[in-house]
Amino acid sequence: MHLENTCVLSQKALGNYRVLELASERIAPAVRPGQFVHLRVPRLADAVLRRPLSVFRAEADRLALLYKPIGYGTGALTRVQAGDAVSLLGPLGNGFPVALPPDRMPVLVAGGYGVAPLFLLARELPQRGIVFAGTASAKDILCREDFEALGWDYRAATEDGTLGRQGLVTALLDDWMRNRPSNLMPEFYACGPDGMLRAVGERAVVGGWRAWLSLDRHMGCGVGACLACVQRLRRPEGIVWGRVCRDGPVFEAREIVWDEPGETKKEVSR
Amino acid sequence: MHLENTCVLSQKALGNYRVLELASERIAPAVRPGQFVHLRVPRLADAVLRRPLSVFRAEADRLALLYKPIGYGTGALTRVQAGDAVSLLGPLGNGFPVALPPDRMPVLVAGGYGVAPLFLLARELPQRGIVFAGTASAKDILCREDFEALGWDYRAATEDGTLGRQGLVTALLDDWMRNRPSNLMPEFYACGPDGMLRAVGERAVVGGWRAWLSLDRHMGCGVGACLACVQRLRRPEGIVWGRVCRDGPVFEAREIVWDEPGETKKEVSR
Amino acid sequence: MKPDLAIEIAGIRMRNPVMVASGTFGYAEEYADVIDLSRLGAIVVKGISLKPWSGNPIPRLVEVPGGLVNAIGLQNPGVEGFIHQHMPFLRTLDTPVLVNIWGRTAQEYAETAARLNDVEGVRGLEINISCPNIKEGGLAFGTNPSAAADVIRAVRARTRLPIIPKLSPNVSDIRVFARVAAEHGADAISLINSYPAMVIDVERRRPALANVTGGLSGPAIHPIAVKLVYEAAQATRLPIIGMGGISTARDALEFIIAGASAVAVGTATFGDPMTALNVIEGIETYLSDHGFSSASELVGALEQ
Amino acid sequence: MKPDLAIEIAGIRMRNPVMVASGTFGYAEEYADVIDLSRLGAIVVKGISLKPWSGNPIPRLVEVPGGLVNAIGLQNPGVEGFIHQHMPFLRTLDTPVLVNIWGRTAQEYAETAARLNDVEGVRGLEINISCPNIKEGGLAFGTNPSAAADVIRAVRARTRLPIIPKLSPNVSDIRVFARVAAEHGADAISLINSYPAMVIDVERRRPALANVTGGLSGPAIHPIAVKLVYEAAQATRLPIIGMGGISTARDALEFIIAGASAVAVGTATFGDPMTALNVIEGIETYLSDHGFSSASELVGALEQ
Ligand SMILES: Cc1cc2nc3c(=O)[nH]c(=O)nc-3n(C[C@H](O)[C@H](O)[C@H](O)COP(=O)(O)OP(=O)(O)OC[C@H]3O[C@@H](n4cnc5c(N)ncnc54)[C@H](O)[C@@H]3O)c2cc1C
Ligand SMILES: Cc1cc2nc3c(=O)[nH]c(=O)nc-3n(C[C@H](O)[C@H](O)[C@H](O)COP(=O)(O)OP(=O)(O)OC[C@H]3O[C@@H](n4cnc5c(N)ncnc54)[C@H](O)[C@@H]3O)c2cc1C
Ligand SMILES: Cc1cc2nc3c(=O)[nH]c(=O)nc-3n(C[C@H](O)[C@H](O)[C@H](O)COP(=O)(O)O)c2cc1C
Ligand SMILES: Cc1cc2nc3c(=O)[nH]c(=O)nc-3n(C[C@H](O)[C@H](O)[C@H](O)COP(=O)(O)O)c2cc1C
Ligand code: FES
Ligand code: FES
Repeated sequence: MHLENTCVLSQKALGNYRVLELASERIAPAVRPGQFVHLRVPRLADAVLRRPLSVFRAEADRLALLYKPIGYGTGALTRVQAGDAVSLLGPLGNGFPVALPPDRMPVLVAGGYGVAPLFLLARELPQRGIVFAGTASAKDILCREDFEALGWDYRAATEDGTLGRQGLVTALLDDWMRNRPSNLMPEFYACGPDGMLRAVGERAVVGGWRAWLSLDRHMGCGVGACLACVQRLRRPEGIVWGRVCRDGPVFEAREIVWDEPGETKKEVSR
Repeated sequence: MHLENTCVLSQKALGNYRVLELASERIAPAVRPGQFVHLRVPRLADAVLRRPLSVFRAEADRLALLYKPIGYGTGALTRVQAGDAVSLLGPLGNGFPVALPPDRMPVLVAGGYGVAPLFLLARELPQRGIVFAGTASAKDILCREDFEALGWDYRAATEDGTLGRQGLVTALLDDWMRNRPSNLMPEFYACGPDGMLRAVGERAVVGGWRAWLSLDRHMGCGVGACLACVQRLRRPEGIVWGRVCRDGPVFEAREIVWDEPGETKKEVSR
Repeated sequence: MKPDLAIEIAGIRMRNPVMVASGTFGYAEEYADVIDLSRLGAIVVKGISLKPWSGNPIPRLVEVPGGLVNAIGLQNPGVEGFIHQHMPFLRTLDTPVLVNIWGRTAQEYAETAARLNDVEGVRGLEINISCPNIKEGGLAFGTNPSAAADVIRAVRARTRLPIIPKLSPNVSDIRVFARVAAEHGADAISLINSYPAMVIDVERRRPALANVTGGLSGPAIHPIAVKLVYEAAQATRLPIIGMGGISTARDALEFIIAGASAVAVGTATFGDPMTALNVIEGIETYLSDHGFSSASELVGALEQ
Repeated sequence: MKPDLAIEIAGIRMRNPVMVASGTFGYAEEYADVIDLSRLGAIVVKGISLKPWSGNPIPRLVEVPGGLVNAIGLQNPGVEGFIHQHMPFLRTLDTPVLVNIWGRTAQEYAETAARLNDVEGVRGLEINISCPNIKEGGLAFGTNPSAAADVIRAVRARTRLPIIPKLSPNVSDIRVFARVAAEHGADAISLINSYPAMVIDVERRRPALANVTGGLSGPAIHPIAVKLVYEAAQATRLPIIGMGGISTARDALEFIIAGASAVAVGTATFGDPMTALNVIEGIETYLSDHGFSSASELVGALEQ
């Protein structure tokens, strides 16, 4: 983990998203797929927190972030320009496991910005597979060509039907699962909203496969110190709090104890 | 008084100062010399107050401010660029009286940014006279050519001696006063630090002349509502609080009740 | 259909729930050039006392991140001066005018209230028992339940106008003071006043304010104020006027959802005089967008 | 000549007066990669209780202008868990470690304190009687002088370590609590904890935090904290650790000039992990620039 003053190389629109490229000598070369950086939005004097963003691309001396301007911080981030200094803390989190037995087929499921960490993963997994990307609308469907250029099969679903199948990405996934060759052993990697992750996880558990789910939780410190980003996990010693920023953001589906509707008291054994 | 969204036309350095030119259709044509605007520094989310700045130049559809970046707000103001929107409240305050009997000679005394309101005044006074400008150093001496082009005699004093006479501007003024033609009747107009204003005012009172002093006080609202910027004044009804933003910033020397060192309780009759 | 913004508090009908807070809007005439005063829900004027009061020496105000600390010290021309100098203008407005009053003794409060009783154009009294900036009275009443009760009772005895005690945030349990207000005849309560605070000029190693301490207002105190309004709303059925750090409609909506029937905009007016009007528009938009037919439906609409 | 930054508080010698605040620095190992821990004045670890405690549901934290509101709810592995999981690392540091403790009864505080008595590497106890985020205990002790006295006395009776009660800002008169601390055997006091606050998600009309209310920290509370430290310093000769909203050296200097012997950086570490180190440097520069030969000379150096 480093605290690095990076320099903005470029910022470009990509559909409804933006790609921010930063010169980074210390963080970039250390990044593994699924890890994130905690970014301080410059000149936002009244914002005390950094913003967590997954690493989308990483090279020896630069990295790129793919983000959607959805609020105060990401909105202000659109105004940074080439040459601006941006402080990053990273790489943070555990990231996705990249070792994969040769008989497994990687199945990536991305909701919204979830393509960012999965794209980095797609480059590093030992075998190619299939990507399911689900978003609100065609303008949110990202990186199709990039995945295809890497040899991945890319399928899209949009909620408004403007591109690919209309509906949720999990429906698309289910269709494909039903028709897949019976000897195909999927290994899931997913990043997106909780509902989607949970659905992917359930399918994996039912089928007896593994699903690596990257959670999105509001964060304070990003390094495990503040205990803001906790998630209940099933561990040998009982139900425990994991810190999404440090123990995650990636957990295997079986570990995650999802909240049940109406549940208020969260029991954990320590 | 208007609340106007103005548009930055240009921003340029001038010595240690900056000149900010703004397109203004409502405020600019209404400005009188010595009035000021209350400016909201854009994108300074944690600053709740505007900043008062004197109008330096005003035309039918534009005005210019001359300011020194000395702190948080003025520092951030240096980053605004042509095309940015800047909210102004103005014109504010009473301004200098411009009617002047023909037998009087206007004597302007400027400390620091004080040249800004005095330059606007210099254009509008019925007769020309002499300007004394005092600053820390040569780089702060502003607008000499502009005053001279208008027909004013311009004399400078710098504290470090890098330009004009070394020392305080009041010393320069005193020299001149000693040697002036005895029939010359000065009328003083001054803007600068309290010490300078007080010195000018004392000379005027002793000599039986008038001195119009523009005060600088920290402000909240700028319109007379918050009572932050008060100054004790001598009025027929007794000692009263005047509001520098609304009743001033210009007061005649005899009106002002200066604070005495060590004085803590400020008695006013209402 | 446009939602109905009108509300009634303490018998005072307002066209919308957005007021301007005492001390930040002078006597309204100061802002008349730039704001259409007839669009405001109500106007609360600067605190008035029985006799003229000269307030504190300068500096009286200092900016801090997300707010300002003021120690104006309640300068005002006294109730007579106020009536003669300012009521003629205020009376011309068709926006309800509330007079904020303070005193050094319960007696002074009561006499000031009595003097305003029959003054045409005065629609209600906000009783400032929470000013952090004067030693005589002010905060001392606001942090002691029995002193607060004395003031409220004394004022109640001498006025027919609606009375709205303005509570201090500087207490461990706001519910106690909300209940005291209700028991002693208040028609509504206002909260919060600015929070006791201090700024030091480190270069000179002196307090930044001549009065040494002052009151913090502005966005910085908003989450504190929302909490106090929420708690007060649990403790009393009196209508609540919520304030503290409102600069957007969302800030105001938080108060209303927490239980305030109306809100007041203070410090934000200095930065943007249009704040109160923008807040009104924002509330209207929110109500339409979320299917509320009136502002009062939203009062206390917090789900848990 | 370089000014001498070293100070001694409650018998604990620190190389400089800048600590990191409880709950914002975990157990220090979390920041070990990016900060040279040996440069800090002292480290205060996350609040520890007798038994493991699971804290509040999420969301536990929400950002507001100039700060954040947290309701972590004191999650911790209990004193045994702490000793086994975290002390081995903390013991390797040559920076003094203070353990922040809390309980639901005075008895629990005392037992936790007693357990830490002979734990190598623990240099002092900060007694949290001011957490706004748990119903059991916490704030209830911090806003009631006799409950505060009970806790302090109980802890004092069971430990040989220096004890530092951490006061709540949510009281009308902080001096009362400063005196209570002094009378019942405290070696120093810390202030302030975060301020009770609430944020409402207006879209969903629900509290933004699962716990409904939380504690406001960050720059927003700085002027409030300075005022309280100043007042406490007038009321007691106990050394004071000042905190609340420090993000620059100037913020820290205000506390010191107001009377704090040391300061702690909390929330600002999240935005910039280097804050504490920058504050140390800034204090050093200030001392040299202003002709002070030591940090302790500046304590309480306010002129009036
Ligand atoms: C591990 C991780 C990786 C992420 N990677 C990406 C990415 O690659 N691209 C991308 O577009 N987004 C990503 N996000 C989400 C991103 O962090 C939020 O969109 C961002 O924080 C929103 O900030 P804001 O100031 O614009 O929103 P606001 O709502 O104005 O922010 C208010 C506060 O809420 C927090 N917040 C709001 N939304 C989220 C959210 N969805 N997740 C976490 N915190 C939130 C903010 O950080 C801030 O503290 C990631 C989140 C996590 C936890
Ligand atoms: C009527 C009037 C006219 C002025 N005209 C000019 C001008 O033409 N050119 C120019 O350079 N300056 C002028 N000033 C001074 C200018 O307002 C301050 O330099 C400016 O407010 C500093 O803001 P800051 O945020 O950079 O300083 P900071 O010190 O960071 O500001 C903190 C607070 O203090 C206030 N403040 C700080 N210094 C002053 C000051 N000297 N006067 C008033 N408030 C201050 C700020 O407004 C702000 O509220 C004028 C002041 C007044 C009252
Ligand atoms: C400059 C100033 C003067 C104030 N004067 C008064 C006053 O006279 N009487 C009063 O009850 N409150 C007074 N207040 C408090 C405000 O009415 C309001 O309660 C407080 O500022 C919180 O709201 P805000 O954060 O929106 O400003 C004053 C506040 C400020 C900033
Ligand atoms: C996320 C978080 C967790 C905290 N946990 C504790 C705690 O366990 N015990 C405690 O005494 N104070 C705790 N605090 C309070 C801080 O130690 C500090 O008193 C407060 O945040 C004010 O300082 P700041 O504004 O610099 O953050 C916590 C604060 C935050 C923001
Ligand atoms: S964000 Fe602080 S522990 Fe995860
Ligand atoms: S600045 Fe508000 S009265 Fe002058």
